[in-house]
Amino acid sequence: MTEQTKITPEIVAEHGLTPEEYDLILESMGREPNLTELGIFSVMWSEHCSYKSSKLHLKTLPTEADWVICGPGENAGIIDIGDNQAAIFKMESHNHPSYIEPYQGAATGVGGILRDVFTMGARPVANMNALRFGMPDHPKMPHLISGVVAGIGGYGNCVGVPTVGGETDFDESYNGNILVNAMTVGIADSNKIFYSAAAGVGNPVVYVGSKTGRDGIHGATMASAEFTDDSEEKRPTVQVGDPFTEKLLIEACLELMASDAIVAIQDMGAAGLTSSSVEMASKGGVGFELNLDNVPQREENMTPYEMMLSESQERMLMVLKPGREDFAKAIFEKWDLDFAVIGEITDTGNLTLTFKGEVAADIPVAPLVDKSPEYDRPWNLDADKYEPLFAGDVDGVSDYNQALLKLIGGPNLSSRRWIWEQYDHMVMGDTLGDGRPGGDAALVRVHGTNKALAITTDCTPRYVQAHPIEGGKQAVAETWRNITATGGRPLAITNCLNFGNPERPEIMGQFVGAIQGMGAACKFLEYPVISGNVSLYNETNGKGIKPTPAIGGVGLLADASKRASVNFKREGDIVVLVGETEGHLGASLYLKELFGEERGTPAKVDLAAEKRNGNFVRSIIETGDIDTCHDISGGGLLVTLAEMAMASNMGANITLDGDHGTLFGEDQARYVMAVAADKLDDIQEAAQSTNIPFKVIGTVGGDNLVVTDKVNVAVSDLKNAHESFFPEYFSKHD
Amino acid sequence: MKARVHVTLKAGVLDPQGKAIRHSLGSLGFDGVEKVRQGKYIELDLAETDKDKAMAAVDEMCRKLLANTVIENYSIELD
Amino acid sequence: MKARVHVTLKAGVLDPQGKAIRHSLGSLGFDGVEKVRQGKYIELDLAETDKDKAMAAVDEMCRKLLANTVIENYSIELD
Amino acid sequence: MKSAVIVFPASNCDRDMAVALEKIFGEKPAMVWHGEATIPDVDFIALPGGFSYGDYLRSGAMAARSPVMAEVIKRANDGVSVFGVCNGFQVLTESGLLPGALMRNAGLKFICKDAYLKVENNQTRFTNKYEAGEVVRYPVAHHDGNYFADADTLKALEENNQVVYRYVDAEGNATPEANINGSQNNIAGIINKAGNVLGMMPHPERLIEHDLGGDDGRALFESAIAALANA
Ligand SMILES: Nc1ncnc2c1ncn2[C@@H]1O[C@H](COP(=O)(O)OP(=O)(O)O)[C@@H](O)[C@H]1O
Ligand SMILES: [Mg+2]
Repeated sequence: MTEQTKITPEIVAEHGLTPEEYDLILESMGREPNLTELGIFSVMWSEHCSYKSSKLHLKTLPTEADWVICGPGENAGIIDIGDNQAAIFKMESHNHPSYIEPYQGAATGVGGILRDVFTMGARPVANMNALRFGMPDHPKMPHLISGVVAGIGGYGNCVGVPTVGGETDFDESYNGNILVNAMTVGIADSNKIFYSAAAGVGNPVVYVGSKTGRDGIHGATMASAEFTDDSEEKRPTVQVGDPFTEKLLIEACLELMASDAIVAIQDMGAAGLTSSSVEMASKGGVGFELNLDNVPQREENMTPYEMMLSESQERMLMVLKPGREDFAKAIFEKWDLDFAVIGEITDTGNLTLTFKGEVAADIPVAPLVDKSPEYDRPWNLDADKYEPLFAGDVDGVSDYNQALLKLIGGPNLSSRRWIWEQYDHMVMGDTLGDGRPGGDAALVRVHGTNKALAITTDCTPRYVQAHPIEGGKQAVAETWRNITATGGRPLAITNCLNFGNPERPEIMGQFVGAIQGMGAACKFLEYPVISGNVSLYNETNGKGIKPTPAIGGVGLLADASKRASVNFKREGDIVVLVGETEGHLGASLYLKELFGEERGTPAKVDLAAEKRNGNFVRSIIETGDIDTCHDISGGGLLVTLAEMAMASNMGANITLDGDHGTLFGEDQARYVMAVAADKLDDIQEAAQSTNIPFKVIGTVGGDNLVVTDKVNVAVSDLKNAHESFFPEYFSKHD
Repeated sequence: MKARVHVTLKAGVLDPQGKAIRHSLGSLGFDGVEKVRQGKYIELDLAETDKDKAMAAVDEMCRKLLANTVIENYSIELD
Repeated sequence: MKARVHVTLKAGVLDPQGKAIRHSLGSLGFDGVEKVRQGKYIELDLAETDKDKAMAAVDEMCRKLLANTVIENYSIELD
Repeated sequence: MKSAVIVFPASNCDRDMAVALEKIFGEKPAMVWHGEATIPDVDFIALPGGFSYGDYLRSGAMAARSPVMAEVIKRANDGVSVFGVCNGFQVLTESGLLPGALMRNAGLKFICKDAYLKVENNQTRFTNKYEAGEVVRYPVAHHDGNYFADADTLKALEENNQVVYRYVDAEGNATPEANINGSQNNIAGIINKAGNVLGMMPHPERLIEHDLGGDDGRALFESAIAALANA
């Protein structure tokens, strides 16, 4: 196949374009595209870059608040955190690459999301990872789990950004399609933020970072192309991450950003040089002329098609102010990185590529972005579905001790220590001691201040599956609650929407419902969406994954000395339950892990209660009157108490009426706090005066967790069960 | 019987280590090093004495563990 | 000219990777693997065309960077 | 106290080290880029943790051949305190300032957690503020911390009291279980014969304030101040 190849319907199809989409291309071009041009259209109009199935619905999400500096549309979203400082963050998926090559797939996922954040001028300060694996006994899982975790650590540890938290689920629906979602949070000065809109006709376009190879070039296309010679050489390859180069790139970019030399900058993510140049040109309403001979190349005889579609990692594209090339070049050379002026801004409105003295492509930029197809795909959603389950609808267990041990020792609630001990979660010296992995939200101090960011990722796919709207709401609410439980004020979220095939109405229905729920929660909680990512077609053999809209939430503690963590601090503290307990067992973990059942709908999220209860809890933490708090989520109240006991090696004596619904129900908007005895009256009064459900349930102390006559387990036994899942699993499978 | 296995990156796969070594050799003053690729070299002592059986076994070891065939090639010598 | 360098651990130096590979091969059901040692294999493309000069240069590269002679041996082949 | 932190490409605990030095020494350290041929006149040179050159080839190997290292070696020979943590320790062994080598962790995995250490020698300029045999808790965060030296070297290290820190359990016993990375003799940190070059895998600079989880690491830097005052 050569650049002169005649475009046939087969080639169009191989590029994942429909005949109708190809007609649109003909119309935009006013002529037949050549192969390079077709390749450029195909990646720009891919689901990944164009959001053609999701755009319509994403638009409905609330994206604004007084503290939002930049919402969706840039490389990452930005919020104001006071004192002329901004937090910049985003989450992104790397699901398919991680299934093919778990180490490199996960590693390059981390690298990609880091670039989205530092390209805006932020120093990355924290990484998070949201992982979903198949059933532990699936033969591929040991390899996938250990590879993904090693890859995330391998990249994050080397670049020196702490990986401070995340989530890990196991469910059959991910057997053939694991999910690897990575999030980065960075901090910048509010007046030193960099955007991607190119400007200034004649300004130089500069390529920095690693050289371009044939990495990750659109597999389907390449595999079916007819190669004349050295086809072995040209085969598309898995992208390999180079965190060493990334670290240099971070430092070099931040050094250059301290000057005024940059007009615009954008990382080369998916579809590398194509999407970065097209997006920069489109945002600025200008044209780009690139001379591909000047692109630093790692391999010989690369074609324009390959250069434009390559997904080589650790590269950035910048527009500089005229005359600042030498200044910038000196910085990149100091850091041993490639630096090349590869073109300039034009007023043509076209992306014009020259190669070996000829025009290799000449495409009007606007249609690449604006004319990309947008679909209103049919969807099915039963919004009224409501099948709650309570204690009487579920068989009881005879032994609550065993039930608790099974839950906290099972794959979904066991300690993730085996994972996070492979991540440097302390480098940069601002991970607050009690905010190290294991708490509700990670707490990362804003360097040199007394403020801290609270960061969490959450989603309960069981709920989204059972009721997409409530599930979408719940995912947002849970991040909000997790931040609140540390004393943080939740500010904004990013998301990574992982779903199956959107061409199937029931999957599209899940998507639409989840967005509705998310939107409602974000709006009510004044907790806007400022960035995100969509990953569709997560399917194997026609079976989709559980809908997984992973939410990454960020909040702020104005004074980090007033914070709470999950461990009990003192014997004798009074244990208090905040929030209403009805005993919802629908779609609960209890039902799944103890009975192997997934039925019913989850507890509805009462956003008003969520807000009321959370604001109350936070207000108490902010006074410094309590330092122990944990929200209630998967596994219910008993699991929450057990987690608090295990974190502190202290037991508690709890008195509770009620049944397994009370102990294991997953009602929302609830927290457990431990309150010093002499503070109890004041706090209780505050709760009563604002109508917050507030109940004293026991006292901290002893070596056992005791709940009336139902539960009595030694904390050490709890810990053994909790800590042994991963080590035992890998001692069997390494 | 002894098996020697070489595991190398497939052509076209980025080799960050090789790249860094080349750079470092350059700063140490070694000119004219045009390319560096780093791979693994693994020696196995086998109880097996039959050459064909040993070859088959090591080949399987390579595919299952020693090499990551998504990005690496391997070759086996016996003696 | 191409140089192939093997860097292997000296006898007596413990080899955590080799040991772990041997263990993993065992759990994968490969019996009779008595010992595993892992080393590095480095390929260098050199501008030099004179064999002796190339050998001298690569030897120096090994001593200065490619091998840690406290724990490693190296060998060089040219072609 | 005047100090310097050497910065290699992809050092990543350089800032952490600088923050700790400034907090405890009361003066900002000079940050010295690996390409420099000179180091300002200081009493304490720190080689920070990180992944210099991505840990490619061997951890610390390429950094040890950086131009600045010739000067570090010279200063070390002049008796200046040189302190290498984690990757800095690897650079010290690769450059020959300390004996032995740091190999891949026995478990092959990167490990980040708090480790208990016993201060085996509190008669050094880096540990005089600790009690003899004191058990302290410092974080570790490394992939290649498995200390190896040949039998003669090990024997000499032990006989000369050059083993400064050992991995132990909470009670201070150097058990195999406490030996998190498989190091010979549970070695976590060693000093040179002259007593002015200390290398260790654990990170005292990460534990110098209560908010970060403890302050066991402070006394190391305070020891250096005391030693200088008494010199
Ligand atoms: N689910 C979503 N919610 C909100 N914004 C989204 C969502 N998905 C994508 N976006 C926004 O769309 C833009 C493009 O996203 P993406 O293609 O993932 O970025 P990149 O090109 O940097 O990889 C980003 O600004 C992103 O924040
Ligand atoms: Mg981007």
